[in-house]
Amino acid sequence: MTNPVLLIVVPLLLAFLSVALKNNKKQLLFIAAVFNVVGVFIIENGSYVIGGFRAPYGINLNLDAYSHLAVLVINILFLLIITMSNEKTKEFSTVLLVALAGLNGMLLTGDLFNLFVFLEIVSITGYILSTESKKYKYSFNYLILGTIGSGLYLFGLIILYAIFGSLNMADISFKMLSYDTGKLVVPIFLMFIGLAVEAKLIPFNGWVRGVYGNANSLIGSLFASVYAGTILFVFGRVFGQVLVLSEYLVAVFVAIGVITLIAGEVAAFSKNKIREILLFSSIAQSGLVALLFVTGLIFPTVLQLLNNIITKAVMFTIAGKISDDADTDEADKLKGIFANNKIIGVSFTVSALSLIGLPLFYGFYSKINLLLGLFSKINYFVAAFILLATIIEGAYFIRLLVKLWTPGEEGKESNIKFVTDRKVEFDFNKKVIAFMLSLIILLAGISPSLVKTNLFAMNKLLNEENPSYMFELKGGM
Amino acid sequence: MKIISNNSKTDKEDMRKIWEKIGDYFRANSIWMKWYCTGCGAIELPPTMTSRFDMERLGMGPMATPRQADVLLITGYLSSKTLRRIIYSYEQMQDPKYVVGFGSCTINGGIYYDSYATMKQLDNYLPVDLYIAGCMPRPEAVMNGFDTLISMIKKGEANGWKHYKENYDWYSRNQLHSLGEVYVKDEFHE
Amino acid sequence: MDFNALILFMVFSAVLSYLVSKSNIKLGAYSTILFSLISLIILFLGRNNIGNEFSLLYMNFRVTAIGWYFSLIMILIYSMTAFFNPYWMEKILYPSSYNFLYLFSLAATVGLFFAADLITLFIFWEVVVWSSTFIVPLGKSRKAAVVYFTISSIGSMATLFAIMFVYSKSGTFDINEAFKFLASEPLTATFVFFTFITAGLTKIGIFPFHIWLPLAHGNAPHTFSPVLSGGLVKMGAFIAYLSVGILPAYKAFSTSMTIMGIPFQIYLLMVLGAISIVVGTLMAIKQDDVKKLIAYSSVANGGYILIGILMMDQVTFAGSLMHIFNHAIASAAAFLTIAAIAHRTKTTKISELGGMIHKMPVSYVVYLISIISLAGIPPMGGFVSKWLIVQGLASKGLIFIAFAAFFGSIGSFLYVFRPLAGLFLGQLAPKYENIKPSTLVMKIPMVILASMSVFFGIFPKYLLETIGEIQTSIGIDPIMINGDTITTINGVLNTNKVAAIFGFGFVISLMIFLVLPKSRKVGLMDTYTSAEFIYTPELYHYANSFYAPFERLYKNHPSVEKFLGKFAVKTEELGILVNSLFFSHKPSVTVLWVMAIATLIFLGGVDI
Amino acid sequence: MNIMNFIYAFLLLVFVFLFQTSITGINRKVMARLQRRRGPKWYQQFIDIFKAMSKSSTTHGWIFDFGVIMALGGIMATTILIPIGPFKAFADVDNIFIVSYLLAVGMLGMAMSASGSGNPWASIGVSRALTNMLAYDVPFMVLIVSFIYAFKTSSLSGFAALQQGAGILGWNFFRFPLGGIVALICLQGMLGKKPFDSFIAPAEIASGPMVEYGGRHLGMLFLLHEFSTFIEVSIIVHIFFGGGATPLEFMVKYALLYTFMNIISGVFPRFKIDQAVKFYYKVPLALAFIQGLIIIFTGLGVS
Repeated sequence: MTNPVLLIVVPLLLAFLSVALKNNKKQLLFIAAVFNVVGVFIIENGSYVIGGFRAPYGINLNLDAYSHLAVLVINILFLLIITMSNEKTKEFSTVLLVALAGLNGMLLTGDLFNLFVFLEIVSITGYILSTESKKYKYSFNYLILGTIGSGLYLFGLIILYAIFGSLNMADISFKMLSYDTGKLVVPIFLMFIGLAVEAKLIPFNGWVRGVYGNANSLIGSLFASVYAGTILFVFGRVFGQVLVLSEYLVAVFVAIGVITLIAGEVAAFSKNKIREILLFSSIAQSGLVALLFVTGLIFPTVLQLLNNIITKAVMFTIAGKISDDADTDEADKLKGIFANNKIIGVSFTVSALSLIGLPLFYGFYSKINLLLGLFSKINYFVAAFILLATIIEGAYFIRLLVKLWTPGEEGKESNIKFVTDRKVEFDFNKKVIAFMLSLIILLAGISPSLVKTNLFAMNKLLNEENPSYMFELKGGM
Repeated sequence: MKIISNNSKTDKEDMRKIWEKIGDYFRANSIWMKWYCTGCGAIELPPTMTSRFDMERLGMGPMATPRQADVLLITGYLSSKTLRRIIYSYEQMQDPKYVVGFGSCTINGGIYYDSYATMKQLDNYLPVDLYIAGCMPRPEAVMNGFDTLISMIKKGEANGWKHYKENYDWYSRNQLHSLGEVYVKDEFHE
Repeated sequence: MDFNALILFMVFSAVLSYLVSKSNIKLGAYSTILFSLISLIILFLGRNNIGNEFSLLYMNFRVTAIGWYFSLIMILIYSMTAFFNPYWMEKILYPSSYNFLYLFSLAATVGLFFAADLITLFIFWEVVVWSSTFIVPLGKSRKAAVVYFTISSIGSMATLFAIMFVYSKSGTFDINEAFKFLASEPLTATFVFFTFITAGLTKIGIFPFHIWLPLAHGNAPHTFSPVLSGGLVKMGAFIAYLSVGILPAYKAFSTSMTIMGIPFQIYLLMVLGAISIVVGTLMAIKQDDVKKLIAYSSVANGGYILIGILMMDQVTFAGSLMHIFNHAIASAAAFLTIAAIAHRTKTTKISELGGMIHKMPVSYVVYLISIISLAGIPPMGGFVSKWLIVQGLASKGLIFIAFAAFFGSIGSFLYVFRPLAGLFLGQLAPKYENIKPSTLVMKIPMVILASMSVFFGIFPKYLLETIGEIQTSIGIDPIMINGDTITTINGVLNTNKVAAIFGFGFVISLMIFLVLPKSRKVGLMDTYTSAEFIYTPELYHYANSFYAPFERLYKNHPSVEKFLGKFAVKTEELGILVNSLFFSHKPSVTVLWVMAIATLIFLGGVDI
Repeated sequence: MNIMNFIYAFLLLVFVFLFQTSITGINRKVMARLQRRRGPKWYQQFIDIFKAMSKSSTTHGWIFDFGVIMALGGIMATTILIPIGPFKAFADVDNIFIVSYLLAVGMLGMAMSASGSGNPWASIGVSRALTNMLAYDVPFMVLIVSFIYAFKTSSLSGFAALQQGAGILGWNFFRFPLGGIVALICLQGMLGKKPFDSFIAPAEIASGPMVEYGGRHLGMLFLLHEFSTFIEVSIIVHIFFGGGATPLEFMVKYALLYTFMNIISGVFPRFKIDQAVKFYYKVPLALAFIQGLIIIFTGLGVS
């Protein structure tokens, strides 16, 4: 059995090394990323004890179908993103290595306190990365809120520890089954706030606009795709599988999710800057994913989450690159920018359409699945809200795409002479990877059985009656 | 100067073909008029038309456009500005068409005989079939005049429109002479 | 040839056309003509496929008589319009993508009509929507595409909701099976009926969803407007048919309150159809842009089609199906003539044109025939279908609906005449003195479509027999047609006879005309002007606000456009509110929110 | 449908022309008497028509001629559809919808030809005429729909046959008085008589659509006018006044009704076109709906 701890340790080791080997930082990052991608395919499912003490007394890593899928996707996306924005990684190589370790740790750990530690590591890397834009006020904002969030998470966790005397996820999960969950509102909600700050749920996400809205192609896509994906996977783990929620809290979380979804879409509708549209769309998607996890739908939620992070990786990279080169990301000033960058335009369009959930793209498959799930749980209102959000989402994405593809004044035929004179040059890496990702989205949409067979094992496990965290490994106990 | 003499045409009466005679019968009994009411004479027409004199009993009536009208009735004095328009209207009428000069002004300028802007004699410019003299001619005179016109049409004597075609050069020369540079047919490109 | 091969062929032809266009734009445009014509022939000859089932990937198809009929109309319109594509290739920003999307959306519509399960139906529905959405902004308006997509997605999301709902209840997506359980559940059936049909309503352009038609049809590239108006709108009619024909609406609503024998749920939609007729007519009357005018006329005609389909009976339904065909060809032909004119004059505004008849007589005749058909005047096809619809309405005594039908019918004289007078007739502006008539390739489809309008007006049996078979296949009495005599309970119509009488009258009239004295030709400016001299033909042309006194009567009308525009503004304002409430760049605000929410939640959670 | 039908149809046209033109001439006399004039000869209308035809004419292009031919052809075809008492040139074509839509061919042809002249007065007149049509036709059609629903027929002769045999009180005009009033108001609009003649308005828009016509075109339009008058009055006679068991009965009813309408028009001034629209959509439409609802829901007067 190959120990998945390598996914955490190797990047961390290389991070220390990179301090010494300053000139080869970039290569080290690349090596670590490739190693992790390869490693993901080698590692096998199981519980891995760290430090010698058996769970629940010691720390362990859990690699089950869920976390395996998560590390798979996150590591691949990490590699793709740093390859796409190859030119920007040098400055932040060390931080990115630490982040990679932290992200893998968050996904793999089977211990709630350990999760806190990795969360802090990842957050700190996030603060540092966000300083790239030189908008220190926003970074500081992020720092403050992130710290408050982590603090509240820790506070909630301490209360849970006081009640159950354990930090192990599986152990707590077991113990909660026989506990009156109505009495756990305070600790669980405090933990929820802690994760919600990172997961961008309204109203805990004041930092997002400043940070995402000014991120370059690398940072933006890392945040929106890898960071957001990880935190949502973790969110699904903690609130969808580990903690047993009372009906009251489910209602509250669903309400927050719905509010985030609708408010995010509405806010995105009112925006004109590409990155702001994308960031509010990300917020809305986070709300959607969070509420679906809380509802207990794991499989369709994971599908939707994948849809979100893959498409966002492409779109944020493109948006970041455009704003880096053109000095603006106002859609009105970038009319017809895709006329000269057709491959990039097609990738962006495919991603956007997939995110809306239009057929022939992967997004449709996930949308149908989540609707099926909601309808099987008689959640008609939530489904109606999701469809409403889809309408708004469609409106602003089509508006954006139309602006970026077809320049022209109202009342005059679209013409090449209206194309903006701002120039954006996309390098080979971006073109190839973005196009490849959009091709995957397209193929997965045309033939979803590809996705389905690969996720089938997980599907079977997650669709069981009790969503509690007892499957497969029993937390290594 | 050449004055049209209606009598000079009488000998041609026999040469009318049978359908022309029938046509003249219809034309005589259905006289539709285009009133060119630039002068004061127009005031005499309403009484001619309404209950007292009732011109409709002879099949006569006013028409809105020259395309539909048979008779161009010029009720009073002409200035150089209105003359152009009268000629324009006349040329838009369909053959056979008749011109009736109404009042003294059309004959010799009437009381405006010494005005620099008045056209004194209508038949220099258009082929007048009938003059109704007077200042103003009363409805009785008008009706009498039209009675004459009807009998002229019946006999085929009202041939001013043919005369106009035959002597177009002469008419257009007169028209140009009075109207100055403006050439009637070329009004659009003035 | 099997129809799964047809669908595959159509998809690959789209890709092929893209590749050809990449090497040679003109050739690519001609390839769209070729491919769509081949598809048309395959479909037309493959009528024996009706009843076949097949599947591609995860999509299942079933060839039904009505689906075959609809796809025939669709491919006909696409292939005829394709003849115009070569002339627009230089003007369109992305010619190869245009050709691809053109054929691709065609393939998707055919897939839609042959769908055997609801998911397949929905997939193709959305594919048509997004593929056509990307063609629209190539024309004159970017906003149009957004409005088109948004309104369409309102409909399709409602329909998706209905599909999912039905699936959660019945456990199957099969179109024929999924709705069956509704027959005994009137309340659920009402809900599903209204949500499911919404997509159809948005696509046909039924009030209040009609606002996208004038925007999208009016501003799309000239070569795509005929397709939008003649073709894609008919997809909505198909959904409407599914909602009453396949969803057992009449059976399910048999216990609900009826109005003149029509369940109130269905009557409500018929009223919406009637409102669309009135609104479409009134708005069409005041348009200056011909394309918008025809778009609004599509709204009005959509109302007829919807009403007819909802009746689901012997006469009106047949009339409606026939009207779908007639409206498709007539409206497409009208748009094509406008395109032909715009090709030469670069404008579609009535007030900027005039006297085109002297330059493009063929376009004029085609336009005349199509609008006569649209207005429902014999001996054109549109007359037969409108006759059937009003006969059906009269036999049911639906006078309020009939009021709208007649208002639309007579109002259509007003709006079809406006371009006729303002654009084709009247004064010819000097700047158009030297324009050339439309090219031969453009004339081909126009003449074909116009002659079809005439042909099916005189010999409707070829169409009505097919429609009768469709009616039999879905279990209602077929329309009674014997030779060329159509019989309904209230009256008979023999189109041959009417056409013969019309011909007779025309011949007599022509003889009278020829016997009488010859006319002299004069110019257009030689007209009665109260003897005033006029020099500028443009100013001497009555085309601006043609029906000014009538338009004044409803100039202050409430407008859905304005309402929805306000709604969009409110949504944006809400977005700005969200932005300022939650994203203020000040951590203290977020901290305050955290505290407030946490306190609230804890307070709420205490009691539980 | 054979050659005899067409011969009948031709005879019918000749008859209608002679009959209706005489009636028009008589009515000119009636109108003159109403205004205390002597009035023209009773055959004055014939003279006017033939005179117009005997004159020369001008044309503004092929559509100007074609429109007139199409208009007269369409109207004559419609005339052929109209039964005169029991006499019909063709069986089964006197459907009210066929009649009213075929009538529109003539209207459209004339409108086309008028606009084709390039004269704005003509276009204004056409725009008014069409607006007028939208005003008067809708209330009338609403009424017709309820009649069709009640009587299960939509042919003119069918309507007439249902009223015959019950005396004067069996006429729809008396069985459905509200509807009868609506029909007469609408007939006034159809005939384009005062107060609904703003589309001709000679003093204002130079006789509107007719402004450019002279000679043979004008003569044909006079013919057209006679035929269309015949069609419109006949529709009302058939639907509301029991048609005619014999052609003579029909002709008498026809002459009386037409004269009545003419007398009404003699005492009215003219509505502006928007006033006409407002009027039709207030009074006649409301009455038509009331009558329709009475017929459909109570069946009052139907049997």
